[in-house]
Amino acid sequence: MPDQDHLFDLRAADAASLLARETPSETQRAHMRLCEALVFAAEEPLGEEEMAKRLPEGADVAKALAYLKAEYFGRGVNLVRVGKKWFFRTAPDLAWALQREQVEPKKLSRAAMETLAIIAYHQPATRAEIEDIRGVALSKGTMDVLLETGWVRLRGRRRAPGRPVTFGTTDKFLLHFGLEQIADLPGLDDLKAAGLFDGRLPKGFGVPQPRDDSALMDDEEPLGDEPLGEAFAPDPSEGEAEES
Amino acid sequence: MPDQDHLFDLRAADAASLLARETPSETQRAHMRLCEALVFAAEEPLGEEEMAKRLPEGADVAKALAYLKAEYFGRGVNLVRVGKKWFFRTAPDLAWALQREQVEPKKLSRAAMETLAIIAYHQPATRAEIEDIRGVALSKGTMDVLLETGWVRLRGRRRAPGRPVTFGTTDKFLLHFGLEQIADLPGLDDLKAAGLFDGRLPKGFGVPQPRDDSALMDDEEPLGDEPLGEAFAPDPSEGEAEES
Amino acid sequence: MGLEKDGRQNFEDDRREDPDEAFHVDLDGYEGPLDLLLDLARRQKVDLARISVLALADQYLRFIEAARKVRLELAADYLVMAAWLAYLKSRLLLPAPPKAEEPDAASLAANLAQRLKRLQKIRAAAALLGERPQMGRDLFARGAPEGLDVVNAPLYQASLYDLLSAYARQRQKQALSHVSFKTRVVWSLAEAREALERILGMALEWTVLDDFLIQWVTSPTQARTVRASTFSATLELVKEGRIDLRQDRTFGPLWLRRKEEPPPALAAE
Repeated sequence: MPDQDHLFDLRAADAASLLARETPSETQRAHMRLCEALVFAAEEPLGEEEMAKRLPEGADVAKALAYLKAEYFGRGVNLVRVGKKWFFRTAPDLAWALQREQVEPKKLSRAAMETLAIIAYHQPATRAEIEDIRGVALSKGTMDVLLETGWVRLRGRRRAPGRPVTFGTTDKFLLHFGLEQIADLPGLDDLKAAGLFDGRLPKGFGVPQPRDDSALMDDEEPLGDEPLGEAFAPDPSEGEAEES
Repeated sequence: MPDQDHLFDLRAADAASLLARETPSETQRAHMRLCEALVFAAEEPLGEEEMAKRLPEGADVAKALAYLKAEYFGRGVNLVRVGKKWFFRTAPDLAWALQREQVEPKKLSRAAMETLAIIAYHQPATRAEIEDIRGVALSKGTMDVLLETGWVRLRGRRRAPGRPVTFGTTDKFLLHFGLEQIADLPGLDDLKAAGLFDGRLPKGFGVPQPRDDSALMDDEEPLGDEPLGEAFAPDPSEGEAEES
Repeated sequence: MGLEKDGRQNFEDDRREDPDEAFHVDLDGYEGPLDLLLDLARRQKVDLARISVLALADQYLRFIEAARKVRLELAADYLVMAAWLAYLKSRLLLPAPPKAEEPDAASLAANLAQRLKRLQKIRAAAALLGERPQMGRDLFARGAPEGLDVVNAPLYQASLYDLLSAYARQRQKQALSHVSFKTRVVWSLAEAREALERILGMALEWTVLDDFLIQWVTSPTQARTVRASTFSATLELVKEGRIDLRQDRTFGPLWLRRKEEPPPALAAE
């Protein structure tokens, strides 16, 4: 669990030191209890707005969550943020004790894992861009598998000839891989330092930061009503499709 | 539940005082973390034996759980034991926060609006009278919606064959429509002046002077204990029901 | 990989056994030509930035040649790459044309190196991603969450104007379209029969039906319905054998009388 987790834990430690500096007031304690109960009870990561609706008017939810996160630092269960949502999950270092013998989650194929990585690090990405990086046609099956995981979504269409569909990652992706935000992707700095994704940008334009905002980017437009079939189907000009 | 919870809380308080007397060792802390994660991730209350299997040999599971329970005392989430099994649940006093009422603005259907207007002007009005004025059967749904608004109430029963339920408006109705009293509802001349009636009214057409005295009228009697079902159910003899 | 299994493969395989070959001529493990190139480049054991594209092109072409001896059909991707590398190789070996209309060979080579580097980096990133603790494998959410409820509380909205116009609209509609018929008093067959049965006791002797009716008819408008219903009721009673009915002439008065002996069916009851 290399670099990135270390960073993540540092942030958590920062949070923990919060309680050393400040002591929550009685009111804040009450709000912490509420947030704790709400996030615990929720079936999915819970947004701060949703919590605010259930807390007394004017409660500082963000602050309560910061305290709470600090309290859970180093515990067997941690309070974790993903995107703008919060949830509890078991501490990463206890994986060995929790792994359930019987259920071995289905592993993604190498093609799917690489495609997922390209979408994550390079989003919004079109099928052509994925194929360009991998140097091989993308099979429909690979994309289907990724969409089925719920980690990848159709974002919109690129404002470019053919209006290709753009792909991006979801909050579920962040959740699954224990990322708070897309900028926490492991090795992202390395990739950016190598300047690898600026191929389609004029020099000096800067290295694009992968973005999973729901807002469309300047060169994107909404999906519209057209059928999406062609977004997945292999380019007819390419005879062979890889097996996924 | 209250009694039980009270007892439970006393026990929990006992547990809490445990941490004031003893400080868990490093090893015990590690065992607490494991138990915490195991109970948290379990889909059902988890037995101590099951936990023992996943903890280091010789770990004092019961002790770890006692410490853990003490730590969760007074928090938004509590560690609870049932028989020999353990689970987390949100603190009982916060149950209210898990349910949130969401106000959803709704418009009355045309049928409901017309029925409401008739009840307002012609109260006390029976279902048959409303149907007679509207010239169409009243659906059960329409009356249900009106009662849900809190603008319409059951007044009593008409002293007449079948003893039909009489409907009238409520103070909430006055409040919502900004009327001081029901007599402030505009009469025929006002309605004409407002352009709501055109000239083509037959001779003898009138609009009643509405009254909403809470006292029953001479031809009304109290509701009594009979079931009210038949007051709403559409008359079986009428084939078509209006859409509500 | 989409490579067709070829029936002649084994035969060809036997012929070309080259122990000196530095690599296995097997494309099955590769995810396309770029993957193959990357693997070949890795065998140069140098930093990708200082890779010899010329040497790489040579290796690739040799590999593809060898592979074609094994399998006649290769995926188009591999052949396209081979053609492009052959072209690149010739460009690299020949002196640059005086007026370059195309990108020079060096930058084409650099571009290829860059693509390989990019693939290598994204591979590394994919590996890092895969190594992260994952939900459901290493990390677990709460096993039995209670769930949060949102209860919809409808808030009905309507204005006084809505109310008044709704009232006026339908009152007007009903006032104009409501055709009220005078309610007709109808004497039902059941009523007639009940009445007849009640008074049969008085009619031991022949009596004119209209004499009975007089008791029931309160207004001339009711005469028709009362007469019709009563007549039908008498017919029913005749059929049951409880009365006798007689008419002496067409349109003459109807006479009726109770039967003295109850019919056996009734006696049995």
